[in-house]
Amino acid sequence: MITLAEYLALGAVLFSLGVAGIFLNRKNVIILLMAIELMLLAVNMNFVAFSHFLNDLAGQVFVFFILTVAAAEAAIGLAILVVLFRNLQTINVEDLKSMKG
Amino acid sequence: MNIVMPDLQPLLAEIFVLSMACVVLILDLFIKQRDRVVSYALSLFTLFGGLALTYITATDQPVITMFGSYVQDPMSTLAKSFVFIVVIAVFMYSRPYLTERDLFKGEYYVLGLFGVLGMMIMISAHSLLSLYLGLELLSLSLYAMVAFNRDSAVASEAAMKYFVLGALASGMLLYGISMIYGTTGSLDIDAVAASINNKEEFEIGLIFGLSFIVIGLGFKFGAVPFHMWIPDVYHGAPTSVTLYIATAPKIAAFVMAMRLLAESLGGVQADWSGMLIILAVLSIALGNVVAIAQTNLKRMLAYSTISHVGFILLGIIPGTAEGYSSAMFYALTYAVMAAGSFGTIILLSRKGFEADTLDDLKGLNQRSPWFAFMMLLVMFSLAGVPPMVGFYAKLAVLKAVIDVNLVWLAIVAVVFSVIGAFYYLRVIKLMYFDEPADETALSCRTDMQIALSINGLAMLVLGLFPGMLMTACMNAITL
Amino acid sequence: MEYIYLAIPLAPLLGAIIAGLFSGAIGRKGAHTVTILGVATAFALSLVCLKHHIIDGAAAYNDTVYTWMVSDGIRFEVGFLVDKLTVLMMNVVTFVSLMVHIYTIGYMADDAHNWPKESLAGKNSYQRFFSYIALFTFAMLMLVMSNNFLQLFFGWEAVGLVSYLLIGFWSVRPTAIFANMKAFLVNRVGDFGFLLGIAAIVAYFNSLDYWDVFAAAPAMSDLQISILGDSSWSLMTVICILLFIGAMGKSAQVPLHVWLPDSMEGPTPISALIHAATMVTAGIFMVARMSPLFELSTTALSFVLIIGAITALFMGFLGLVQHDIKRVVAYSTLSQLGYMTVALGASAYAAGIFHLMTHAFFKALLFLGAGSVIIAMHHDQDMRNMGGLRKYMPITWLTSLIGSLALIGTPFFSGFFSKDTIIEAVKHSQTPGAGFAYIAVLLGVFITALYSFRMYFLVFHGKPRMDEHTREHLHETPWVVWVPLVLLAIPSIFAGYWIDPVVFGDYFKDIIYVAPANDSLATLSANYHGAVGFVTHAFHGPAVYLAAAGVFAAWLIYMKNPHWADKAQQKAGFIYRILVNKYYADDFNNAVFGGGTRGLGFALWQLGDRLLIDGIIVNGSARVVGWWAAILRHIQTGYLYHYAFAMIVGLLALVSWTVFLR
Amino acid sequence: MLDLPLLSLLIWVPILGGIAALIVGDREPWGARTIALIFSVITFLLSLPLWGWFDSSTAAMQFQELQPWITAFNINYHLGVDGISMPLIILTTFTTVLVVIAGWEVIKFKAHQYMAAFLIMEGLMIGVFSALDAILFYVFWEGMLIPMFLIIGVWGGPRRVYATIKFFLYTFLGSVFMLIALVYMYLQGDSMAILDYHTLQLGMTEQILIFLAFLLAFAVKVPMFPVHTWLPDAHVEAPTGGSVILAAIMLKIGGYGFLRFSLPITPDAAMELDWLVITLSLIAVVYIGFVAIVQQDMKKLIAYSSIAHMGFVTLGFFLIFSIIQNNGGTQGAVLGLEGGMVQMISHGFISGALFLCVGVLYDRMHSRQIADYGGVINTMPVFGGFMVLFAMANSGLPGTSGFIGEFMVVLASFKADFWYAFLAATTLILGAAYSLWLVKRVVFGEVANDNVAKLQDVNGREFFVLGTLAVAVLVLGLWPAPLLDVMHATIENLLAHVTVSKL
Amino acid sequence: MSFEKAIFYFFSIMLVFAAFRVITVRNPVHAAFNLVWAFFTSAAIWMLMEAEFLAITLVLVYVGAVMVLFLFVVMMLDLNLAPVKEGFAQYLPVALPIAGLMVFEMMLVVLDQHFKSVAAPERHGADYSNTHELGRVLYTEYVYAFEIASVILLVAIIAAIALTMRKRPETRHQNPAEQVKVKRNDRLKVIKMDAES
Repeated sequence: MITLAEYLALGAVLFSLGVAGIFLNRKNVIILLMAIELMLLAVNMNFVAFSHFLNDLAGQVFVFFILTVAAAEAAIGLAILVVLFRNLQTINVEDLKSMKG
Repeated sequence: MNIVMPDLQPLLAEIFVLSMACVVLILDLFIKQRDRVVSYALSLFTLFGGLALTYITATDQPVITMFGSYVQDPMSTLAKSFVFIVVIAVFMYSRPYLTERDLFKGEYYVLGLFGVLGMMIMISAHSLLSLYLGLELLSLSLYAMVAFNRDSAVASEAAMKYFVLGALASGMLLYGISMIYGTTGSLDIDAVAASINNKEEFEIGLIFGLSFIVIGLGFKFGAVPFHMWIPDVYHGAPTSVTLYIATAPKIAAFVMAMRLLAESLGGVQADWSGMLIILAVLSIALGNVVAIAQTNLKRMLAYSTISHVGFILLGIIPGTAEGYSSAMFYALTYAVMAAGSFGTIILLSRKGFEADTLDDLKGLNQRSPWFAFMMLLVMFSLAGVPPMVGFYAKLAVLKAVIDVNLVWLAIVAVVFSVIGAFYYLRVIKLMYFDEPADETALSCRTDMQIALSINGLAMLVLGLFPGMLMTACMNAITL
Repeated sequence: MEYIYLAIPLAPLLGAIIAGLFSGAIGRKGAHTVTILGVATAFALSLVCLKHHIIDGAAAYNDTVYTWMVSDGIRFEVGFLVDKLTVLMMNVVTFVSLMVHIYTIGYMADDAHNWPKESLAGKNSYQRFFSYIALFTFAMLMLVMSNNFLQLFFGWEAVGLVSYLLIGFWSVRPTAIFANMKAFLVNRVGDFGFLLGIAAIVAYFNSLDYWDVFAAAPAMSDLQISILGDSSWSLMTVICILLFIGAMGKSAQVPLHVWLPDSMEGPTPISALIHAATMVTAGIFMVARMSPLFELSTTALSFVLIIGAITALFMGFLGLVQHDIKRVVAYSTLSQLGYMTVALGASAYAAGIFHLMTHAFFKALLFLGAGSVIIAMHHDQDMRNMGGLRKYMPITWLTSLIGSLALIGTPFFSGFFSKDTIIEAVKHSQTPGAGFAYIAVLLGVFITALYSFRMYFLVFHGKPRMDEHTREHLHETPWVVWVPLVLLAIPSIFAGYWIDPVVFGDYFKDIIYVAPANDSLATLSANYHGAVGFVTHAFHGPAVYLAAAGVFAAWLIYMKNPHWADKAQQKAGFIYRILVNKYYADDFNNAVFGGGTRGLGFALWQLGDRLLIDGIIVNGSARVVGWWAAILRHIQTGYLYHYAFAMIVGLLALVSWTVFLR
Repeated sequence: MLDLPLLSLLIWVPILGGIAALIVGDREPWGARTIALIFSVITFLLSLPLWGWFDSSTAAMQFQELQPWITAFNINYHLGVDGISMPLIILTTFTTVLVVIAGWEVIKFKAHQYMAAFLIMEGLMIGVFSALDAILFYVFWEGMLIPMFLIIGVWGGPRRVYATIKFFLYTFLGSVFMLIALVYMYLQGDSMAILDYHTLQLGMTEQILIFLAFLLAFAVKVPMFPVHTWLPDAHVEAPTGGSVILAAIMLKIGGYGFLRFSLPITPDAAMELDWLVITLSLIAVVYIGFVAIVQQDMKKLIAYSSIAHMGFVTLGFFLIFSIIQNNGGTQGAVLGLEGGMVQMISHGFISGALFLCVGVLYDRMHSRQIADYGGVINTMPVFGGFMVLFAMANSGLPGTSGFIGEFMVVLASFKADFWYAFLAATTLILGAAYSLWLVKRVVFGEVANDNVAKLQDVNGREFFVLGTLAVAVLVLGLWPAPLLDVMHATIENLLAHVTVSKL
Repeated sequence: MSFEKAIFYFFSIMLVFAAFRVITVRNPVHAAFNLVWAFFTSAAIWMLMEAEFLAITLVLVYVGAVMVLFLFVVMMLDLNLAPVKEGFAQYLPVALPIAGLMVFEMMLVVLDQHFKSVAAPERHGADYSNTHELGRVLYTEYVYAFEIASVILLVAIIAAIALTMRKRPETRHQNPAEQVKVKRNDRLKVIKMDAES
């Protein structure tokens, strides 16, 4: 029998990977967006697991909405990305440093 | 099972704003640039209407509807009405700025209105789900608004940073929520609170989730070390958008904190107050110190925001009703102050001239004594010098903190606020003691002038008669 | 009677105010009229009081004019205590002052040429001068008539103020304005002690009124107070010495004498007023007034005695080497003050006061005489340019001679009685230090005679040494100048015969208290048989012969063969230099106190305020904050992943906090 | 007495006047000035009944006004005066009139703002003296900084920015600690009324901490020794009027604070730490006296002498305890307290007058350097007379007001300890030294240079201002009784209160 | 080890591996594909938890829409696809401990006894339809959230358009209305000038 802990552990690993992806990635903004998707996936994993073990649908509903929001978020993120590319001709994370201090 | 139609009356304001936003959106497609002012007028009308409806539907007893995911209580009423007021000011200030830069488009107002809607939803969220959705609605609108000036490199860079960090933060918040859900078995705020109060000892997962939630809040507030986005976004975004971000969302963030920490997780106050103390001290210290080194006015105000956030957190830390009300007072008045300060920047700026460096303020007293005076009031209010309202905000917060025997915290706070006073004084010094760098007469519309004057005088008037607002905040906290 | 008492000080004050504030309106004539009227009134009324108290023998009057303030149960009042002592002082003061006033008309007649033409300050200088001296009289009267310490201190300081104004009267002269500041500051040093003395009295008697204090004093006589750690002092000694320090300032006792010679920078009438009547006598009077206190502390008395003796002798020497005619007289004043102080120290208060009186007359006479000479010499004061003035200005010559004779204590002259009494008193005194004092005063007699007649011969005899121009214009001074001389000459001769009641009579009964133990005058009065007897008795003592010797020596050196003087200079070059440099007292003060103060102040300012507090603490902290700001802002690198990293670190911090620390 | 809110009028009339002056603007040069003059005179006249109707037989607060203000914290708009504050209020109104006249045509740049600043300032200062609610007090106390900040900064000298920011931050830092102390006590006693604080029971540690907080706030204002360095800078850079207000009144607020807060609220801590205050005061008297002597800038010199004189105030206030220790009785304590009070009033007159004198010279020669002057009396005899008079008063000459305070305090300090008196009395010498040396170098002597030769004597306006102050100095010096009668009851009540331990 | 557990671990390992690839591969396209893979695997895992509907949605919405969008953007902004991960190594020393510590702490929490001990609910019957259940609550209890979600999507649309849609100035098009409105004076102008002399 798979325990809740195992699902949560899986989610935790995913989450950590997503987080690591964000500050490890020095090159490509798109990969940042993907890392974010990973984090959300991890969260969803948690929710699904909880809702399964609590036998309560609310968790799954929440996941449903998270998916929706994530989609919207991705859309906007990509839009910003496009604007950014138009202005800077690059999406290198290292080049986003005109403001500091 | 049979479904009863939920009572929609409390939601009137939200429904109104939503529908009007759509109206503006559609109408805006069909009007020419020169009568774009129509959508401006409509959005203002929306806000006034929303304000009116909020008051019409106000009740002094909490009303929970929409199957427990929406609540209307004094706090929501007060917070919403301030959001409306502040955003009205914001829209008024933004207009000349946008027109001068050919940004005077409907999208700004539509997104602004959706942002307002998002804040309203956050404010009267009664379940973690609606809270999250409201937050996202707000954030998405803000991301878009920051990048709104498409031809500005800094703006898009700021937007990207804001977006990535924001997403990261909301991811963490979600993780926290999931933990809360897992340990309490519910998303409804009351249920969460109840189940926490029933626990005799809290499993680690709960506190674990709590820390993630604190991070989510810290980001929304902009508390150190989750403040990194603030300077860059304030700096990069068009001033009108900075104005928007810097003001109303702080109120929403405060209420969100109330809903999450005070109402749902009040049971584990001991834990989150410990975390908040760290954030608060760091914010006050770093914000005030680093602001001194700034030459860009917007960045300076950004850091000052961080320090003020620290003060708002101070009010939340004690976990007492006085504390909450003081923090609320602080958040509300701070929103007004910030509106005034950024409004002045817009006032000074003109086409091709952002007026966002400190030196652009030089000799303002000779160019326009009246607005120099308004800025003076705002600055002293931010510095917390009586008789401006900023002082009473600090006073209330300090009182709450000392009340729970955190005198050392109060001392740290005031010492750093003295350090902080320096850079506010420097602004006044530039306005009053220096010779003007450029003599160009200030060109700005009457509506903005009136709004800004009211805004500035509010510092003084609220300062002379803070009693009403304080009482309102007292009553708003129903714990 | 109250009104008379009140009128006496107010009359000169009124004159002063009118002459001072409305100088422009009333003009020179008006100015000297009102002031002289004022002083004359004061003098006349003083005479009335004299009659009232001495002839009619009225009881001492002690009453309050008005209450200055009340605090903590202590009444701070302005009031008069008029008894025989006061009356005596009042008359001396007003009389001399009146003389000086009249004399001034002549002396200041052409004051204008002492001022630069364009100077507006010189415009009404004449009126202002009269206003000042009248004010001086007022201040002194307030001092002597006071019945409490507050008013005493008031008069005390007021006298100092006016002397400040008068010494610096010619404010365009650097020397003058240096001298007046010096005078004021040195006096302040004295007042410093005086104020502490008063404070001590208030602290232990809780009253400022003379009589209350005197009444309570004996009870306190053996009260010990500890000042420095455990060393305990007799309260009375402390009080008396502190008070006497004040007296040293005003009465120019060593080492606070330095201001007096410089005060010659003022116009001559001032010198007369300061030296004879008003300022310097204040100290003597005060000590006499406080006799009930001083008698309770032998320590204090011998302190007084020794200081007085030193002053009497060593200031006399300085008179020998001066060439400025006024300075010679000035130093003679110093040494005479020394005599008075010695008398006080020997508990011969009466003698002290008596000498004060006689001295007032002949010293005023000498000064005015000198002034008259100076007028004649067109304000040249150097005796080396004088000589043989006898035939040009007979009245001045005669009066000056009288003055000198009185000063050196020629029998039958006023000075003789007073001074000889002092010498005798010291001889019989048991107070520690009396022996030294006796030697000092005896030598003093010789020295006095020597320098007095040195001056006399140099000025009035020998061949004229002034230039042609001056010689032609030499003539007797106008009547306003010589009349006062004559009027002063009279008492200089005859005042001495008043010794009978004043010193040996019961004139000062219940006014001056002398402890039987050290009542030296009593022993004197035992074998006192009238003035003449006193004189004859004197010839058994050395004093008279010393005086004669002094005169003879002066004649020998400065008349017979003047080159001796120069030879003496070369012979005793070292001593001469010391004397010429006034024992280097001034240089010492300038170097140590003047320079020290400025140095210390500068050091404290630069190191304490500028460097330590402002530089390091205040601006330093500001700099530190700025520095931190400059550092911390670099946290905001601008790199997205650093921002994210910061958030993660924050997250980890909170999580670890929950996981481990909780 | 007829029943009208005198204190409120005193506070708000000038503030309204200031607003009026702002509205009039500087289109008409005389407009704002006239308004300022009218309002300040009205305020002065309004303040006279305060003295007239004052019942000096009681220590109770008089002319009280009580309105709920911030009900949430039960903070009230509570005004009232007693024998301590009333004279200070009259001093304020009096001085402001003179300042307005003194600045009449001297101020060219934005005269209306200048006048407005001073009127508002006046209102706030009166508020400080009459506030009986801690927060109200604090509001006025801090609010004062704003106009003063602007006065120094806008109309000040070359280093005005440094000076004014230094002034502001110094005072601000001092007062925030006081704020914390106030809030703390509010939470103990659940009342913001100062009079309730007086009766609030506090433990020793609490008292010590509160006392230190207050000490910091008031010591900066007074200013006392280590925290005094803002004063010389502020004075030197401030315009004449600013210096006058600063010296004549603002410094007094610190002293007032000691009487109103430190002593009655934390008597035991005061007893515990009086050595500290006394030491600092004596340092102020001696150390600062020496520093003053060597100043080359007239205003700096006067500023330092102000610090030294205020040293007497604090000394007088804190002698109580050592007097009680050494003599058992309180005999002499009142002397010290009242001496301090009188010293404050008289210093208000004298320092104000001296700064006005410097102003008169500065307006003509635009230099404050002593070296640039000399022999002024030859061209300005009347002015010279005034200057000498005030210098003498500054050096504590009997017959002038400067004498009384020092005299009383020295008398009292002898009761406490010989050496206190000894050190305090050195002011007799030091004070004379710096005052007279100043006079010698500036007023007396030969005409130093052509600029001095060109000087014009005081005009009617300046004569009026200086003359009025001269009269005040002399009258107070010759008959201080009325002033003391007013404060007796209050001071004695205060003493009685302080001598009772709260532990 | 039960069959179920085996499936779970199989997919988990694949999922973790895919996720790891997502953040480590140099080429964004590869990253995207790895992400798709990760979604598929997690969908499978959700199946184990009877969240069929969500599993489907994940595949449809994400793989079908979002990832396509990603790829689209990647292609649109023709990025130079050879960014060698220089520097990646030198950040690892910092990053790995952080990540490791994070994983460790999270494990510490989630492997807490409390979570282990939660009893797994028994399976629903065959007639149970997750979709049906979700649908029912979605339009009743969660209608409010549903509305908000719709608004969010609307905002996303607006934002995307507002940010990316731009009129190209170089595209020329004629406007008949203008052409009709034209007056003579717009075309030619008669100037008076005096004759040469």
